[in-house]
Amino acid sequence: MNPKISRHDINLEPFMVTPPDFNRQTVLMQTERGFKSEVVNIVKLTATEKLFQIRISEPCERENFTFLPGQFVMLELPGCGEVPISIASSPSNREFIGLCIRKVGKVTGMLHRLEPGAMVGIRGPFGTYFPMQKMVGCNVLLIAGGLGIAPLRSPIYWINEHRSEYKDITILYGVKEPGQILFDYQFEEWRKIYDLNLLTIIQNPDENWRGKVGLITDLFEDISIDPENTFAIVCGPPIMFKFVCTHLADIGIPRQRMFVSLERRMHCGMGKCCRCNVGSTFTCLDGPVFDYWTVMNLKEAI
Amino acid sequence: MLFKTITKENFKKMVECLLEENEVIGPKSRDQDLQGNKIYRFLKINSFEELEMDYTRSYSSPKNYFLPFKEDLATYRLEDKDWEQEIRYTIHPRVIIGMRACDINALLKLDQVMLKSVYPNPYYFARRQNTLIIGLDHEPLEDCFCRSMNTDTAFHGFDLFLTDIGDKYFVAINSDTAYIIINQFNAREVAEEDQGRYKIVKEQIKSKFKTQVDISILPELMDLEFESEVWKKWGDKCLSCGSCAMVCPTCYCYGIEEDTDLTFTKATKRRFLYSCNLLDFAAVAGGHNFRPEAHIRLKYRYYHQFRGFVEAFNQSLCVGCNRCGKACPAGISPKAVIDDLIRTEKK
Amino acid sequence: MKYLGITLKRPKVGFFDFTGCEGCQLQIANKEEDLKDLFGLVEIVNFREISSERREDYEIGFIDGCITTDSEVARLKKIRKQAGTLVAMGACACLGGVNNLRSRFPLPDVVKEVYDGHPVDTGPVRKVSDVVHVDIELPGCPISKPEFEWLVRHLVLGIEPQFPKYPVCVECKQRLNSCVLDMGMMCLGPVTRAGCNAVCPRNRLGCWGCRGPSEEANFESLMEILREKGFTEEHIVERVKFFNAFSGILNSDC
Amino acid sequence: MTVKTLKSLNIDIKHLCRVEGHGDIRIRVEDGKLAECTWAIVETPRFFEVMFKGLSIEMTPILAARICGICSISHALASARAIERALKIRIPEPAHKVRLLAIHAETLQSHSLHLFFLVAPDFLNVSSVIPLMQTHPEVAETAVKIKGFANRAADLLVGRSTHPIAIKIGGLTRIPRKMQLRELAKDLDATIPYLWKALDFFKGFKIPDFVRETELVSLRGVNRYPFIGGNLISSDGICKKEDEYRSMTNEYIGDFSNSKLTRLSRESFAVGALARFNNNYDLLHPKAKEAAEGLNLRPGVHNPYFYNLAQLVECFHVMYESKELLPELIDSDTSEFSIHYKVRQCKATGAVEAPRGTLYHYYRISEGGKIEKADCVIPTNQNNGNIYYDLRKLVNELMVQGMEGKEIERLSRMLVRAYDPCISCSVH
Ligand SMILES: Cc1cc2nc3c(=O)[nH]c(=O)nc-3n(C[C@H](O)[C@H](O)[C@H](O)COP(=O)(O)OP(=O)(O)OC[C@H]3O[C@@H](n4cnc5c(N)ncnc54)[C@H](O)[C@@H]3O)c2cc1C
Ligand code: SF4
Ligand code: SF4
Ligand code: SF4
Repeated sequence: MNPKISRHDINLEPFMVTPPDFNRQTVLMQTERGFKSEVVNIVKLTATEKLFQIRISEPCERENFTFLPGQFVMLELPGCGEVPISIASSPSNREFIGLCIRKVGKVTGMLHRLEPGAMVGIRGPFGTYFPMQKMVGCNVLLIAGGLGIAPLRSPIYWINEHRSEYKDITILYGVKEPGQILFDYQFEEWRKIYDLNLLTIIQNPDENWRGKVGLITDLFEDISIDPENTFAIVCGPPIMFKFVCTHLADIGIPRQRMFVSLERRMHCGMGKCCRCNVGSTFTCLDGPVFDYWTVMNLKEAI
Repeated sequence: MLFKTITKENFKKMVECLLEENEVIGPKSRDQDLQGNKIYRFLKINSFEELEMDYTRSYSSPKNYFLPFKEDLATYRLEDKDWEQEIRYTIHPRVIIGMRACDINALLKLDQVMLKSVYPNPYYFARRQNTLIIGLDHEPLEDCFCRSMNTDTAFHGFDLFLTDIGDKYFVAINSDTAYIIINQFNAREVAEEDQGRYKIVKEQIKSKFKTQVDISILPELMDLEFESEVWKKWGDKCLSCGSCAMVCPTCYCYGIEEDTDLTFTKATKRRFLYSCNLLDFAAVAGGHNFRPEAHIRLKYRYYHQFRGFVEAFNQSLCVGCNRCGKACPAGISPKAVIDDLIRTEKK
Repeated sequence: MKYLGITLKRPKVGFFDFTGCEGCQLQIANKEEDLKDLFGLVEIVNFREISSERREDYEIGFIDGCITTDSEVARLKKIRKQAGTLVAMGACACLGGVNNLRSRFPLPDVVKEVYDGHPVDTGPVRKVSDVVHVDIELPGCPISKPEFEWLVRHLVLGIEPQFPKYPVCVECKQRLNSCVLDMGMMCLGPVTRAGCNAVCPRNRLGCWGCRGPSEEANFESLMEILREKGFTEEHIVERVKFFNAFSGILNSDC
Repeated sequence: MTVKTLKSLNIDIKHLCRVEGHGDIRIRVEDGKLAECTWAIVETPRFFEVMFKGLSIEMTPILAARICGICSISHALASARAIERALKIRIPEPAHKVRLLAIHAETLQSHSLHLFFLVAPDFLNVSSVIPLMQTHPEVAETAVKIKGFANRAADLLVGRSTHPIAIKIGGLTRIPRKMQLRELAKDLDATIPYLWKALDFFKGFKIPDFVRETELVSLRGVNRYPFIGGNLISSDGICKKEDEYRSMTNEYIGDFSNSKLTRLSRESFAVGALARFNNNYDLLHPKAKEAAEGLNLRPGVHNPYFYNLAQLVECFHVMYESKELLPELIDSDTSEFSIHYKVRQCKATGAVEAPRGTLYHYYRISEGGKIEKADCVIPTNQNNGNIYYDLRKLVNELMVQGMEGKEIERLSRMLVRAYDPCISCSVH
């Protein structure tokens, strides 16, 4: 007689040897296994933002890693913590992942002290994405406030790579202070080569600022929108997209054609920790990209 | 499902045998409350005598044997710029004796989140795979409302389920492991007489529910009464102490923290059970808190239990054990809050 | 010392004791097996209780005990000037601690009672932050060694430590303690900052609030609960005032 | 050989290091004469006796513990004992045993802290235990093992080694489980060999040669070496009851110190390990006697530097006695560990042997169970006078021997340290 309950050692299961593929979400995998990645380049953008280029070290993991514009990764500094960060590079760039990170707290503060060559961990990609396929044949209006431009870089790259499939592309970008403008070194390239219309606005300008002054909604005066044929992507602080989306809805853009990226506290990225719960859904699984209709129906989303 | 009966004498032998080789968890009491009632906990037992099969309800649910309050997810060896990650899934073959139907149903609900939805949780999976569950029927307490939540009986999610029918247990068997074990202890085929007694006991249990909670319109009510004064009223009492979530068999919200050792050569990533009632649950960097007030957080716990989970899995998360009501120092119980909500709605 | 390629400095630290029982300093000497690593992490240049070395070039100052005399005020101010980071350590330094119990009586009466009118150098009880700016408060009576080590790691990394904002109940429930409120004892756990791993309830004693209030503690609600449970006002106030943890919350006439 | 007497010397040590609390040594020699020689306590008082006033008796052990971080268990026990004696409560036997074990743990941890952290650096000529870890790793390991055990024991027995939690009026708030006690017993067995290692280590120390005959006061054990309660005796032949502590200590306020001073038959007396050793040698555990033999320590010693060795002997005693007590506790019924009591008007004293000597707590309790008056007499108070007189004699002798100033300073520091003064406790 053997009363010993036999041991099911899941450490011996096949999933322990295959690298996790976060795109295949229902398969048992090592959900905490981070892809070890090297920080290859760090670009200082402003006093508080840096662009990190990171490269997954293991070739087969790098191979596996594909994402769509709007998705995010969990970026980990072992011993310090893990934070959700939107991917700010092109999905077709299979060598590097670009992450634009603002220094606000523990992990991001430590990240800003890293030097190239340091190893970090990433898990992902996670979350929903901007439905770029659906927008084919239409105008796309991209509206960003502050750091909100970071997650828009990915759809901008996408559009450029599939430029012929889209019609007019307009970017509206507003920040508080002149020193906070991100990626201005790319603006000319975007305008000329990517053939986009890019307008910027600043709330509190200094004497060197030649452009428009005011809130992002003021930029609507300068453009004409064809509500029948336009998709909007909005990224920025909640208060901003509330105003922007209301305005767009007033013009007549259907709410299902506006997409916003929500930000919530996150600890897992996999719909388990509940920290990013909004109303009845999770920002990490059902978001961060939501259409505005859904957002309106979620309790306390904005 | 197969059914057998086992005498209490033989059951004792079985437990003693299980004790020889496995870690066995069961209800045990150490303290008494003011009214002289024993306070039970699920703890490791070392002999059959320690096991209190006549227990009423454990103060805290046995959830922590599947989702520990704190667990190391990964360890790291750090070296200059580089590091190595190590992940092991803890395997503790374990027997838990005496889980109630509601607790087993709670596990099934957790399974929905942890195993059946996206990104199955391997840590939970390891524990779930390696735990033999022996359930136990009981007569409902004054405040149990599991019947309203449809969780007063368990049909699966256990290995053995016992119903006391006098000098023996009527046993439902749900796994081969359990089947093999129980057969070694003279388990008998169910006689007609046993079945009769079993039915009577079951009827008795059913008839003894005193507390009912009407949840039929709850999901809708949660949205309608989102701004209700009821939340404020109860929220003002709430201490934001997280007791409810800690004892609840289904609350699973957690947080992650990472830390190093004193030499910065080792690091660990740790998961710790959290509660949506705690102040900084939804606070983000820069100081913004999406749920700054106690009543909003309290509302969210209910919203998740009775609305959000329903949307995702077509069932409430709550199993009606009223542990949270018992543990809450401020006496906030689902029954009271929901009744209050329904009352204001009617007004 | 390196962490992810970032070079970490080994800060010079000093420990300074004021009016207290020195139990907090003793905690640092406890759990001896870690001492070696701890001393590898920081350079101790001033720690009178265990070392005769005494230098004044510390960057981090740890203060324990409350401040009573004028000479202590002067000494503390000097330390504040030198130390880039000042840590108040323990209930006495953070809250005034039990020392405040004597503030119930006029100071001259106190001196008369104990020293029979002999002149002694003393003054009102002050917590460290009453006298100088404090950067970090490490709570507890006494402090806990694991928390101290955790804090030191943060200081070395240059990260601001985030103490638990939630109350003791969370840890208490996690240790599967029987709630002492149910057992008829008084407990301040629901309004006291966690981090002690609920040692007191674990040992069947209600919490006394030595770690100060948890953030946005719902004090009124707990008062109401305690009253309902039949504790007298006098009993409650006595408990609440013990470590002087709730002076900001408890209105003076209560 | 010509003896060169020192003409002038000025030693002014502010806040002596490696002692608990703040004390100053001042020595001034002018024209070959000792002009000033003091041991001054400059710790700021906390007025504990006033803090107690008006509190419910249940709070006293918790407050009493805060008098001193190092001997908090002794304070809690003394105050609990005083109140229990006043209310005429007899605590259940298991509770008593746990308390006894707890005070043993405290004695062990306090003595080992003193011996390894505070004293050993003097003999090895290093500034503290920190460099010692590098130079003498085996000594450091011994210290870690012994102190670690003592802390674990206290944690288990009374909840925490500093500021115990489980000591309450009427017994304990909870009692350790038998399984935990069994584990502790195993832990103890594993620690004993380290004690013998420590013995070898301390054997090698050269104890300075200095004698000043003095009166030694301690509790007198009945059939055990004394720790909790008992009669008060002195080596000058005085024997008194616990409640007569006041006439045993005769507290007075000296002008050079914030701590009160005491006297009995002479100008001063001493308490602590050496006093206990001298007065209760017959009750020491045989193994402790064996250790004493090894250290050349016999009753009748009046060299204060031997305090350190007496402490080591006591470490043996508490370890071996705990080794016997633990199985007794494990085999007994431990379900009763606390009894209910009714408050009434009363008063009494509780005396315990704290690591540094006899500690008295006295309380007068009102009808409603509040403290009306409290009085605590602390070991270091009782030693301070003796340290003062020792110091004078020592410096005088050293001067005559023509010792250098540096050496005088070193030996003075060591003398004070030998008494293991617990200053914050004495100025409570
Ligand atoms: C989907 C998504 C995409 C994001 N993309 C970017 C980006 O591209 N660039 C960028 O700079 N920031 C981005 N953020 C915000 C970024 O995650 C936070 O700034 C970051 O987590 C702060 O962590 P910290 O440790 O530095 O701050 P601390 O204040 O120390 O935070 C402690 C912990 O709280 C949690 N937390 C705090 N704030 C947030 C937050 N806003 N969102 C989620 N978790 C939080 C994290 O788990 C963090 O470890 C994104 C957030 C989300 C949810
Ligand atoms: S009654 Fe309370 S504790 Fe029990 S399942 Fe429902 S919410 Fe959780
Ligand atoms: S004993 Fe105190 S701290 Fe623990 S749960 Fe109860 S109220 Fe909270
Ligand atoms: S439970 Fe309360 S009194 Fe006890 S250590 Fe924790 S905070 Fe302090």
